[in-house]
Order: sequence, then C-alpha cells, then structure tokens
Amino acid sequence: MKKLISKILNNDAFGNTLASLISIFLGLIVGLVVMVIFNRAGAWPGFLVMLQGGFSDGARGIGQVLYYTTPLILVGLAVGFSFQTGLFNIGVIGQFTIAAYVAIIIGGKLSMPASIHWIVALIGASLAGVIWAAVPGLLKAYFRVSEIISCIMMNYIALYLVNQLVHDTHYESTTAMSAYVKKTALMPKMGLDTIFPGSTVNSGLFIAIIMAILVYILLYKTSFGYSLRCCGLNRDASKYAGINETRNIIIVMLISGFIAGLAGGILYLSAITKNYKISELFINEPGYSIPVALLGMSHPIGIIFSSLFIAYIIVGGSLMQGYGFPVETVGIITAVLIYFSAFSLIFKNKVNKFALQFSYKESQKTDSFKNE
Amino acid sequence: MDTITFIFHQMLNFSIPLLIVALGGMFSSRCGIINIGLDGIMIIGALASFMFIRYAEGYISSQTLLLLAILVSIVSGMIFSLLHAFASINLKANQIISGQALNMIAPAFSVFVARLFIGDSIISFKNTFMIEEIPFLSQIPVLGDLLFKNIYLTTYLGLLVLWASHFVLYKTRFGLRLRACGEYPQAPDSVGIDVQKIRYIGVLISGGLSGLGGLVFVLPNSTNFNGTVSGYGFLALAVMILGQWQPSKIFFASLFFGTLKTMSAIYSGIPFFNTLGIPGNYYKLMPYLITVIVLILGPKSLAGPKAEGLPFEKGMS
Amino acid sequence: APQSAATAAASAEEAAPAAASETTGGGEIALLISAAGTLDDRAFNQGCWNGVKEFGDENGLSYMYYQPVEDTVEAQVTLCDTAVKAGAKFIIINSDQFKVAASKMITAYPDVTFIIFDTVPIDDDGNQVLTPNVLAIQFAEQQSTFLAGYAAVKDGYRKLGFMGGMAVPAVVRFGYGFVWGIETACKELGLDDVEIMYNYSGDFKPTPENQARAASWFQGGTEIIHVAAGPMGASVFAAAEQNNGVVIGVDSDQSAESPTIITSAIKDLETVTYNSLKAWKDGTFDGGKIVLYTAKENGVALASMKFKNFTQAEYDDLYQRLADDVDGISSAIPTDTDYESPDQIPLTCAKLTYVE
Amino acid sequence: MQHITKIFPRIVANDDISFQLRKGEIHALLGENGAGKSTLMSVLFGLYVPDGGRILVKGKEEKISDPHEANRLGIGMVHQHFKLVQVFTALENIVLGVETTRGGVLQMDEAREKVDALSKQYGLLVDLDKKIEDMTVGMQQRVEILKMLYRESEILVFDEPTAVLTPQEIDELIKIIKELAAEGKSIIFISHKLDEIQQVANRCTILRKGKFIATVNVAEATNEQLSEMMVGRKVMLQVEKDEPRVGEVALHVEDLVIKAPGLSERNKVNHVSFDVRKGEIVSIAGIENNGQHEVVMALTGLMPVNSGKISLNGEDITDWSVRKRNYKHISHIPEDRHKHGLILDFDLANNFILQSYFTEKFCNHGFLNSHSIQNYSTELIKQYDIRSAKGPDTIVKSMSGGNQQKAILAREMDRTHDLLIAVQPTRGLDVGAIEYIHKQLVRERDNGKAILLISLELDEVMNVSDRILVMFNGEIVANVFPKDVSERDLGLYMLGSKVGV
Ligand SMILES: Nc1ncnc2c1ncn2[C@@H]1O[C@H](COP(=O)(O)OP(=O)(O)OP(=O)(O)O)[C@@H](O)[C@H]1O
Ligand SMILES: Nc1ncnc2c1ncn2[C@@H]1O[C@H](COP(=O)(O)OP(=O)(O)OP(=O)(O)O)[C@@H](O)[C@H]1O
Ligand SMILES: [Mg+2]
Ligand SMILES: [Mg+2]
Repeated sequence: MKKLISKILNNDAFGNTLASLISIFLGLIVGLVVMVIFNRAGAWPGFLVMLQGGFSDGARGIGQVLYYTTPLILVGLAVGFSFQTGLFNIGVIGQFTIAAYVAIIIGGKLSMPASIHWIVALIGASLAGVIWAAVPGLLKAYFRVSEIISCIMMNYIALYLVNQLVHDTHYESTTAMSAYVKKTALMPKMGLDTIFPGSTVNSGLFIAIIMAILVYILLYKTSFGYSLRCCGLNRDASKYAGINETRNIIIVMLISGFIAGLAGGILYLSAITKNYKISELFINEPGYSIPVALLGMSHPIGIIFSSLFIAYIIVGGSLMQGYGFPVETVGIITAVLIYFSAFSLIFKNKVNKFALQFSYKESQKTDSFKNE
Repeated sequence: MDTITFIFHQMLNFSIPLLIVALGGMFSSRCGIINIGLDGIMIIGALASFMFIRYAEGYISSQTLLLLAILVSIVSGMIFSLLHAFASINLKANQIISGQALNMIAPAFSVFVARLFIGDSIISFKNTFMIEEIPFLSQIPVLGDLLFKNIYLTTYLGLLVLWASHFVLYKTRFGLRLRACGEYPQAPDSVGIDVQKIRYIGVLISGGLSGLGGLVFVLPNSTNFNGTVSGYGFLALAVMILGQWQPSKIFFASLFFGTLKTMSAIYSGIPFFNTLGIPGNYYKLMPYLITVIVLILGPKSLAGPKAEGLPFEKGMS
Repeated sequence: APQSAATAAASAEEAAPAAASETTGGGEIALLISAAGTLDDRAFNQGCWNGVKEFGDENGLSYMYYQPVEDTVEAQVTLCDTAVKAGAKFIIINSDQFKVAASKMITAYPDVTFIIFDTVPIDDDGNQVLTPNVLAIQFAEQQSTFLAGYAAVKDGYRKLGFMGGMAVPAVVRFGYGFVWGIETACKELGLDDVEIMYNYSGDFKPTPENQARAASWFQGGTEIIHVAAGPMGASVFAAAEQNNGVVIGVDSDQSAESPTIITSAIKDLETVTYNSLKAWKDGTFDGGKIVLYTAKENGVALASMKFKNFTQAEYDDLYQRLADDVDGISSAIPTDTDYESPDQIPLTCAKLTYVE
Repeated sequence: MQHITKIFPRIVANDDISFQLRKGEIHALLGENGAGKSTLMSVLFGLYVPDGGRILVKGKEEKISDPHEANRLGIGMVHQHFKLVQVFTALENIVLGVETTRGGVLQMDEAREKVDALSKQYGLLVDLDKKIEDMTVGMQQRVEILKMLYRESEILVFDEPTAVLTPQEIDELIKIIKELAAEGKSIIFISHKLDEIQQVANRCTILRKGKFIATVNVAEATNEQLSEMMVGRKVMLQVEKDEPRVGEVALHVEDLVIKAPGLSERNKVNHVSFDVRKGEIVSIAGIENNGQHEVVMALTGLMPVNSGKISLNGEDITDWSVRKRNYKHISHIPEDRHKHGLILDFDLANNFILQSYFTEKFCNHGFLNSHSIQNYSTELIKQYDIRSAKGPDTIVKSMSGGNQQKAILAREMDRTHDLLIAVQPTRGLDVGAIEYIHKQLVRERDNGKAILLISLELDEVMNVSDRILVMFNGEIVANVFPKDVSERDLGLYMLGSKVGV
C-alpha cells in the first residue's frame, strides 16, 4: 500500500497534475479576493457561476466549453511542442491568422461537396500555417536569426496581409468582416450538436484531441521524437549524438506551424457567423497559447486539460457578467489564474521533493530501496 | 527641409518609446530575467500617469505636471513589475508565463481601474506638454528645428535614458554586477554579491522604464489613454534583440524601426505614394518585412545574456 | 439554435426572480455591445450608455452592459440569456454584428423589449424579423456630415480630409455625406480650389500610425479633418494639436476631447435611447418596425459649433432645408449603397483624392 | 570547524566532521568523489548553511551566512568549477564584488595597479584585459588565485586546483602555494593526487562517504596508507597491463589542417598526421588549447576540417556525417560529460541509446522499443556496476559525477566500434573510479580495438598508453613510447621547448 502511494507520488504525471491543481486553487482564491474588492455582493454567486463554468448553462454551456477548448488545445500544442524541442514559436498568432484566411477563402469561394469541402479547406489552412512557420524555421536554421524576433515580425506581416486580402477577396463591408463560408465547408458536427444543442462544438474537437495524442506519440514513442527532445534538452549532446539539429529545427517549426494552422482553420470553419474581423489587433485565441502550453507543462496530454480549464473559465467568466462583473473583471481573473499557473513548477518541485522523501523513508523502513 | 523636420519629429514619436522600453527590457535580460511583460507594464505606467495628470491638471504648470507624471509612470511600472520579479526570482516560476500574465492582467486592470475611479475607461488629457521653442538653442541652424522646436521633454528624457543606460551598464559597479548576474550568476554569488537583489533591481529598472515608455508612447499620439499600447511592448522586445542587448545598438535599432514605421504611416501625405494606389496595409507591413530582410542580411548574434531565463538557486554550482 | 434559446429562456424564468435581485449587479436595462467594441468609445456605444444611465438613474432602474466572448451567433445568444437571467427587461443591442443573433433573441424572449441600432434583425436565411417587442433604429449619418462638410467650406476651409475607421456602412455614410456637403457648398460658392483627402485607416484604434497619418495630412496642407472612427479620433486630435489643424468629431459631441474640435457631426443615440426607454416605461413603446432618424426627426445635428464665419442662422436655415428636403437636397446625398468607393461620387467642383 | 553536518535530500554529505586549520599550514583534504570535500568547503565559505556544528575563526565563533561574510573573515576560495564570468576580462572578474568606486562609478585604474603589483609579486602573469573565454584553464586559475589575493584573504581554499594543469604549471602552483603559506597564510588544499599532497601539505584530513576518518601528518604517512584510508580498501595505483599486440592501422590522419575562427593567421591544427593501430592505446598529451580539442572534433565530425584526410580501416571518412561515424565506427567519451556526453534531464535508459536510438535494436518502423531499451539498460547497469537510485529510470542529473562517467563509458564501450576516442575519461574522479576506467580501456585494447586517449594528466598518459603523441601549438611535436621518456621530458615537449619527432 505504502509502496503504491510512493509509486503514485513519484509518477511524473501525477506530480504535474497535482502541481497544476495547487496553482489553480491558489489562483482561484486570489481571484475571489479580487472579485470581493470589486463587487462584494455579487462576488460569491459570481464566483460560484464561474466555478460551475459551462455546467451552469446546461448542455449548451458544456458544448461551448468544448468549442473554446478546441483551438486552445491546438495552439497550446503548437507552442508546447516547440518548447519541448528547445524553440519558442511565438509566431503561432501569425500562422493561425494566415491559416484562418486560407480556410475562409477555400470555404467561401470554392464549391465542393460537403464531404470533402471542409477537409480541403482544413488542409489548405494547415499548409498555410506550415509555410508561415517555415520562414522563422529556415531563418533560425540557416541564418541563426532568433526565432522570437522573426516570429514577432511574421505575426505583424500576417496581420496586415490578411486584413488586406480579406478586404480584397472575401469581404462583407457591412460588418467589416470576412464574408460567410459555404455551409459545405463547415466542420461536421458528428453528432455533437445533438449532445450539446445550441453550441458550436464540432468535430474539430476530435481532431484536436487526436493531434494531441499524435504529438504525444511522436515525442515520446518515436525515434524522431527522441531526437527532438534531445535537441530541446541539450543542443551539444544532440550534435555529439549525430542528430541533425538544423533539420530538426525546420521540421519542428513546420509541425508547429501545421498545428497552429489547423487551429486557425478549424476555428473559422466552426460556425457560419465566425468570421474574420479586420482589425489592427491580433486574434484572441492564439494569445492563450503560451499559458495553455505552460500550464500543461508542455505535455500534449497536459495541454488538453489546461485548455479545458481555460475554456471553462472563459465560459464561466462570461456568465459572471450577470452578476455585475463586466468583461474586464473576467480578464483580470483569467490573468490572475495564469499568473499563478506560472508557479506550478515550484509546486511540482515541492511535490517531487515530498515524494522523494516519502519513498526514502519507506525504503529505509523496508530496506528495499537501494540508495547509492 | 520642412518635410524632413516633420518626418524626424514623427519618427521620434515611434522611436523614443521603443528606445526607452527596449532599454528597460535590456536591463532585465542583462540581469538574467526575461521580461516579456513589457507591454503590460507600459499599460500600467500609462494608466497611473494619466490618472495622475487627470487629477492634477490645472493645478500646476504643464512641464512640472509632466515631470511629476514621469515619476508616477516610473514608480507604477516598478510596482507592477514586482509581480514579475517576485514570481521569477523568489518563486523561480517560468518567466515567460509570468511575463505573459502581466500582459494579460494590464489591459483589463486598466479599463477596470479607470472605470472604478473616474467612471470612464478612457482617460482624456489636455496635451499642453509640447515645448514649442527653446530660446536661443532653437536658432541653431538645422539642429534648432530638429531638436529644439515642437518637441517633448520626453524626447530629451529618452536620450538621457540612453546615455544613462550605457553609463550604468558599463561604467558603474552596479552595471558590472548586473551583467555578471545575467551571464553567470554563480560568479557574483561566490563573491558575496546578492544575486537576487541585483536581479530585483534589474527587473525594477525594466519596470520603471517600461512604465515611462507607456507614458511617452501615449503622450504625443493621442488625447486620451484607453488601456492599450498597441503591442509596442512586443516591438520593443524585438528592438532589444535587434539591438543585441547593447544600448548603442538598441538606439540604432529603434531609430531604424521608428523611421520605417513613420514612412509606412505617412505615405498618404506624400502625393507620389498616393498615385501608386497601393493599399495601406502593404505599407503597414513593410517595416516588419524589411526587418526580416535586415535580419537575414545583417550581422547576427543569437547570443543574449547566457543566464537569461534561468532561475538561480544560491550556492548551486 | 432558436429552440435551445427557448429552453434556456424557460429555465431563465425560474432563475429570474433570484438573479434579478439588484444586489448581485445584474441590470433591468441591458446594453449589449460587440466583442470588439468598447463601452467608452467616445462615440456610439458611449452615447447609448449615457442615455441608459440617465434614464436608469432617474427612474431607479438598474442597468448593466454585456459583451460576448466572441461575435458568433451562439456566443451572442448566450450573452442575451445571461442578461435575461440577471433580470434584463429592456435590452439595447448596439452593434450590427448582432443582426442574426438578434432575431433569435427577440423570438426567444417575447416579454423583453429590445431596440437595435444600425441594423435590422434577420434570420438564418437573410429575411427580416421584426416582432412587436423590437424596434430597429437607424440614422441618416450622411445628413449630419453633410451639414459638417457644408459648414466647413462655408467657414472658409478649402483643403479638407475625411478619415474613417473601416468602410462599414455607417462610416461610409458619414464619409459620403461629408463629401457631398463640401461639394454642395463648393458649387454654391463657385469655388475651384477645394480639395478632399479621403481614407479609411483600417481600424478604430488610437495608434501612433494613425497619429502620424493625420499629422502628415496636416503637414501636407490639409486644414481640417473629419474623423469618423470612434476611439481613433484621439490620434487625429493629437495630430491636430501638434500641427495647428482642426477637426470635426463624430457620433456624439466630442468637443471636450480637444480644443481643436470645431464641431461634431452627431447622431443622437443618447436622446433616442432615452426616449425609447421612456416610451417603454410609459407603455407607449411601439415596436415591430424600423425607424429612421433624419434631420426631420432631429436625429442628426452638428454639436458645439465653433466656426468663424459660418453662423448659427446659416446652420438653422440649412438644417431646415435638409429636414424639408428642399429641392431634394437631402435625398441627393449619396449613401453607402450608392457607390462602391468615394472616388465614384460624381463631383463637379471639389477634387477628391482617395487614399486606399 | 567543529561537528559540521550537512544533509542534502537523500544524502548526508557531511556527517559530524571536525576540521582544524593552523595558521601558516598547508592542510590537504582528501577523499573519494562525493566524500563531501566540496560541501565542507562550501559550508566554510558561506555557500551552504550547515545543519549542525559551528565554525570558529581565530578562536571566535562566526556565523558565515554568505560568501561576503567569508570574505570579511579573510576566507577565499578557488572553486573546483571556476566562478568566472566568461565574457568579462580578467580584471573585471578579479574586482567583481570588491570594486573600487567613486560615487558608484568604477575606478578600474586603481584596481589595475593593485592587481599588477600582486601578479608581479607572485609571478602570476595574466593579461588583465583578456576575456576569460579566450584563456586557457591554467590562466583562468591564475585569475582565480589573483581574485583571492586581491581580497587579501588569510585562509585560502583550493578545491582540486591541479586537475587541469600540466606538471610545470603544477610546480608553479605548488611554489606559489608554499610561498603563500610562508607568508603566514593558511591553506586548504583539496586533491585526489597523493603525490601532490605529499609534496605540498603539512597535514592531511581524510573524509570518506561524508564521515571524518583521520587527520595525519603527511610526512608520517605513505601513499598506500592514505589511499587505503580514503577508499577503505587497498587500491592498485599502477595500471596492470601486458605488452600490446599491435595490429594493422585503424585510424590514419593525414595532413590535417583546421583554421582558427576569425581572421587569425595561425592554424588551430597545423598539418597533423598520425596513425593509431588496432590493439594499441595512443595518447595525445599536451597543455590544454594546443589543438587536441580540435583534432578530436575533427575525428568525430563535430567540426569541419579545412584540409587533410581522415581514414578509418582504409576508408576515407573525412566527409562523413557525425551519425555515420558514430554508427559502428567510432566511440567517443567526450571531454565535457555534461555538455556533450549526457542529457542530464533524461533518465539513464534514454542516455544509453543516445547514438543508437534509431537502430533496429531499439526502434522498429520509427517507434522506440521501450522493452528492449529497458532490458539493454538493466544489462549495462549490471555489467558496469553503475549505481543509481532508480536503475534505468534514474534521472542522470541526480547521479554522482563518477557514476555519470561510468554510464558514458558503458555506452561507448558497448557500442560497436573500431576506434575508441577517450578524452579526459577520468577527470575529477577518485582513484577507485580511475582504476576501474583504466582497466576497461586496457581490456578494450586487448580486444583488438584502436584507442586514442587524450589527457592532460601526465601520470595517466604514462600509465595507460602504449605510445604517446605530444601536441604543441597545433602540431605534433613528439611521438614516443612511455618507457623511453620521463614525465619531466613530456612536460618539456608540451611546452614546445624540446621539439623533434
Ligand atoms: N546541492 C546538493 N544537493 C544534493 N546533494 C548534493 C549537493 N551537493 C553535493 N551533494 C551530494 O553530497 C555529496 C558530497 O558532495 P561533494 O561535492 O562535497 O563531494 P566531493 O568530496 O567534493 O567530491 P569530488 O571529489 O567529486 O569533488 C555527494 O554525494 C553529492 O551527491
Ligand atoms: N543540487 C543538487 N541536487 C542533486 N544532486 C546534486 C546537486 N548538486 C550536486 N549534486 C550531485 O552531486 C554530485 C557531486 O557533486 P560535484 O559538484 O562534486 O560533482 P562531481 O561528482 O565532482 O563531478 P564533476 O566532475 O562534474 O565535478 C554531482 O555529480 C551531482 O550528481
Ligand atoms: Mg568536489
Ligand atoms: Mg568533483
């Protein structure tokens, strides 16, 4: 029994989860304090609504949580994957944006049967993401340009380019947004609309989860993933091992861009009224990529849960408006939660330490633990 | 001549805040802490100083008011950056996520606070801060027009910050220690220098300068502050990298970028560009595209401060 | 989707009594604005909100504004449900982004009264939906800027500029009206040196880019700019202050924003909102239709005029002519549906440069 | 220091250790890897807070909470891993922490004068404006010593100062240390090398597994006694080996040239040619930074060559990728085990497959075969007696240096190869571990493999190799058999003063 506990405690996934939960818990407490300061009367009921998240709005609410989760998983994966291999793809925003455009154009301009239209649009979108990510990848691999700076630049280029292209090619001037995509290009619901009526959740969710599992397998179960993680953890050692880092940098960026592109495509093929808004501001969703990735410890499966959590808070937070908390409060609470999630690493270390001590004590008792 | 003066002054509107904030970012990087929360700190600096201006407006003369506002922006930026310092230095949290959290808190916080205190998320101010002419100096040919007419106190402040950054970093004891902490904290630690303290100060300086940058950014460009600095904190980060973490190069990088931004914004005032009929978005993306090209062609060193982003535990070898 | 809104409505009714209690902060009057908008935009949202506040405070009714997570129908409908659950009895929708969602809201909540500005609710197939509990309100923006353009030329300005945020219908109407006002005055005075710069900046945000663009216009000789871009106006005001230019504001009276604002071309959202609320309170709310506010209904105007030559008398006279459509003066003003871009407006007198 | 106890998670690094340093004496501290020497000194230097015990300086009890405090008490330390900022100049490193300033502004000239005087006085010649990254290790050490002297420390701690020096440099250092002691400074000298301790120290304290064993007068103890106290058993100090059975040429290097980076005229490796035959251990001796590093990099493919040819078993491999060389041809025990040799955040199992993760043995159709990886690791761990807490699942970072090195050794020995390149394979290891590694090298030789050993330690070179090449200034200046030369001679070759092949 004790051995079992020790085993669980020493399990990495358990440590990670517990650490994330602790930081979330602390974040929520601080969030509640913030709410009390702003609106004492509404704080508690508002807080409860936020905690209930999507559940307080029935099946539709849960569906909406899943819908918001979908792109978050993918953008989080894109960043987390790059983190694991030693890169920082801060260009997810640009890749997402350009992919969104391609999805909209293929979905809105071309005519195809429903069974393949969305697939074609999605492929186009991910390829666009790939191309956009290739630039920083190549610059880093061959010109030693920091991917952070080239990604920031590529983000702005994507922003203005897409603003112009949407305006020129598929524009609805009454709303300053992109025109509708065709119904055939919308992501199929695959029965999700009967489970969660009134929500926008769609098969993109499955794609996102499958991608997370694929990335997990790629990173941890394949030889290629092994070489990628080597590069991420120790550049020199991977060189020593004969791993082609230049090639890996490029491939990582391409895969990361592919995932980001998928996110952009799926989001803008989710609902007929989800259109690209021309604006000088970046799209919201990829902005969560960094927190989602880090809250999920850059682990593909962790990222599924961190996305769910953030989506849950987004929905719950929006419902808080009914309790006198304007959207800005929701923004503050989410940010506070994310700030605390930055601490999860410390909690992880604490958990690990505790686990070690626990098993050490146990081993001393049973003397089965071989200490050096 | 007039056009050049005009372009120069417009360029300052872009370059000076970028310069100040990038220098701020540099201080943080140089002590070993990545600060991607510059954008958020700018917002808080602007928020505090414009709240102050709003309340103090009319009671004191405008340049004094501006000086005090500058102080407020610096102090508020410092206070806000404490969140980042605490997370990354004391708690050894992930520095990127904590910085990003600042970026997410700031705009919402700004709108909320403004509404709480003045019932309005947008803080209007009367811009009485431009110095039309500095006696005598403005008579100097060429320079007089460029530097001593229609200019803001903050421009001089930016140049002062540039000089001071260089001086502090390379000529003072503190600068030596700061750089050591960013390169190899074990070294200063082993000679009894308090690495955590130095890093705190580094992050605080970055906070102070970013806060100031927020004020300087909004001042000539608007008549109110509405809770955003349009992502200039991220551009400042790029300028810092482009400037390879060195004050002088950061200066040139900010001038370079500011000039490109100016050109891309004012093309419509120049008849030639108008007749080309190229949509504005293409002009807007030009500075970024050119920067990418410069990155490919230009000299490059990826080498930031070596210990940047790595938490430091006392006594670790 | 409408079905689900209805189910939600049913559950909302059960929850309503508890949630509506004032203490938690929900509002009997709810203002819905778009995800991308800002409440205090110094323009149409703010005008609306001022009307809400004034009425709410006078009548002891609570009020609240709501923003969706994103501008999709589903998110907007959810938002409306949230507002109703929190006790909303009168909902003001101030965004054309809501036009599809609005049709679902008004049918899901027949007991709630709605007004919607700048657009008409449509269903999924694009057909107008006007239930008795809704009033769709539109303004003749082009008339207010017609006044502005006309007055500016009459006041002596010869080089004028128009800066719109984005080419959405309301902004386009502001722009075309301004151009036409200039053209009309130009013809009346027989001038040949009137020039117009015309641009949509592509966003509504006050940025150094927008400041620089406006500054470069002033620098290039433009004397007066009419800015129709909500919060972005601040950048143009700043540019004017630094380059001795003047500005014409938009939507609501912006004169407090900057001394350079010599007048604002307003559509009186504040009054219209207030009056609608009053009608609802008094039981005289007359819904199920579209109303257009023009000069005739006192829906548009110039506010806080600070002209040198153009007098109040001249203004009153012009306003009357507009209201009465003397010689078709108001029906001649082009609107967004007439031309695709401003350079297609047939001008015989003023010269227009369209900066893309 | 009295009854010092320091507990780390899972290990008692110092267990009730008492240690006394007399004024003007040189006191050696001896112990295996992980015996707790560095920890004890870190406690003295204020880097660690002890869990028990007290420290008395000049009879007065002191609480040393940080190095600053230690400095104030006149305690200085040359750390095992130098605490120098690579991009700073020597002078900047020396003054760091005790800068001369006026109103916060650095006054480097005053400091320079003082350092100049010191370096003249002790013959510690250093280019003060040179950056550390451009310096040899020996030079860096001089900077470290100057750093102590500049602080006017009275108690000087040298943590394994000789591990990286040539005999001549060691002589220099010992001279300096004795001089310092003669001046009345008290010195703690940590080393694994018994000869040095004999040479320099008055007394010696021996630690084993965190426990105090004894303090002896060096003059009264033999090397054998000392090493027995240190390890707890008898150790073979000499490598036992037979005459080599030399076969045909395995590695053939011809006219190898590697240019220095930048504009420098000098070649890092200047027309170097040599052979290594099957069944022999050839070592390259030389002072650090004379081109050995580059030769190894070129052989392993980690650095491009400018001209010349490298062939293995008659096949030209000059243009082969690292991967191709690794695969069934060359094994490489790298110089820096943390930088190149290991992925510290991976577990042992994953480190064992670093170069062969993609081979059929561990991988089918691109998927890792965790079962065979696990089995293989268990086998290696058993075979090479690698000690770790969780077996194949141990995160390498948490292992001791000696065991980390063993893991690398196991991996490289076990991989199919014709040539084994071992660079500094015993750096910083205790005698027990050194003995083991040397035995393995000889065994490998006896199996008919060609072995190239690069070492800075002369006794290792003399003991283990069958043939010795000496590199100086990018060239091979000597090709000799160990029985024909003395350590002194080698030292002279290494300094380039006795050129002739
Ligand atoms: N910071 C630390 N945390 C945990 N354990 C540590 C730490 N530092 C050292 N140890 C452990 O304490 C023991 C003593 O280490 P120490 O570095 O003092 O040995 P040493 O005698 O200096 O060895 P070497 O000859 O290899 O330098 C080792 O087993 C090591 O694993
Ligand atoms: N903070 C720490 N936590 C856990 N283990 C540590 C820590 N610091 C050191 N150690 C362990 O202590 C061992 C001994 O420490 P030490 O610094 O003396 O290294 P070493 O064994 O001499 O190897 P090297 O040749 O690298 O110096 C290290 O190899 C490491 O495994
Ligand atoms: Mg040691
Ligand atoms: Mg050691």
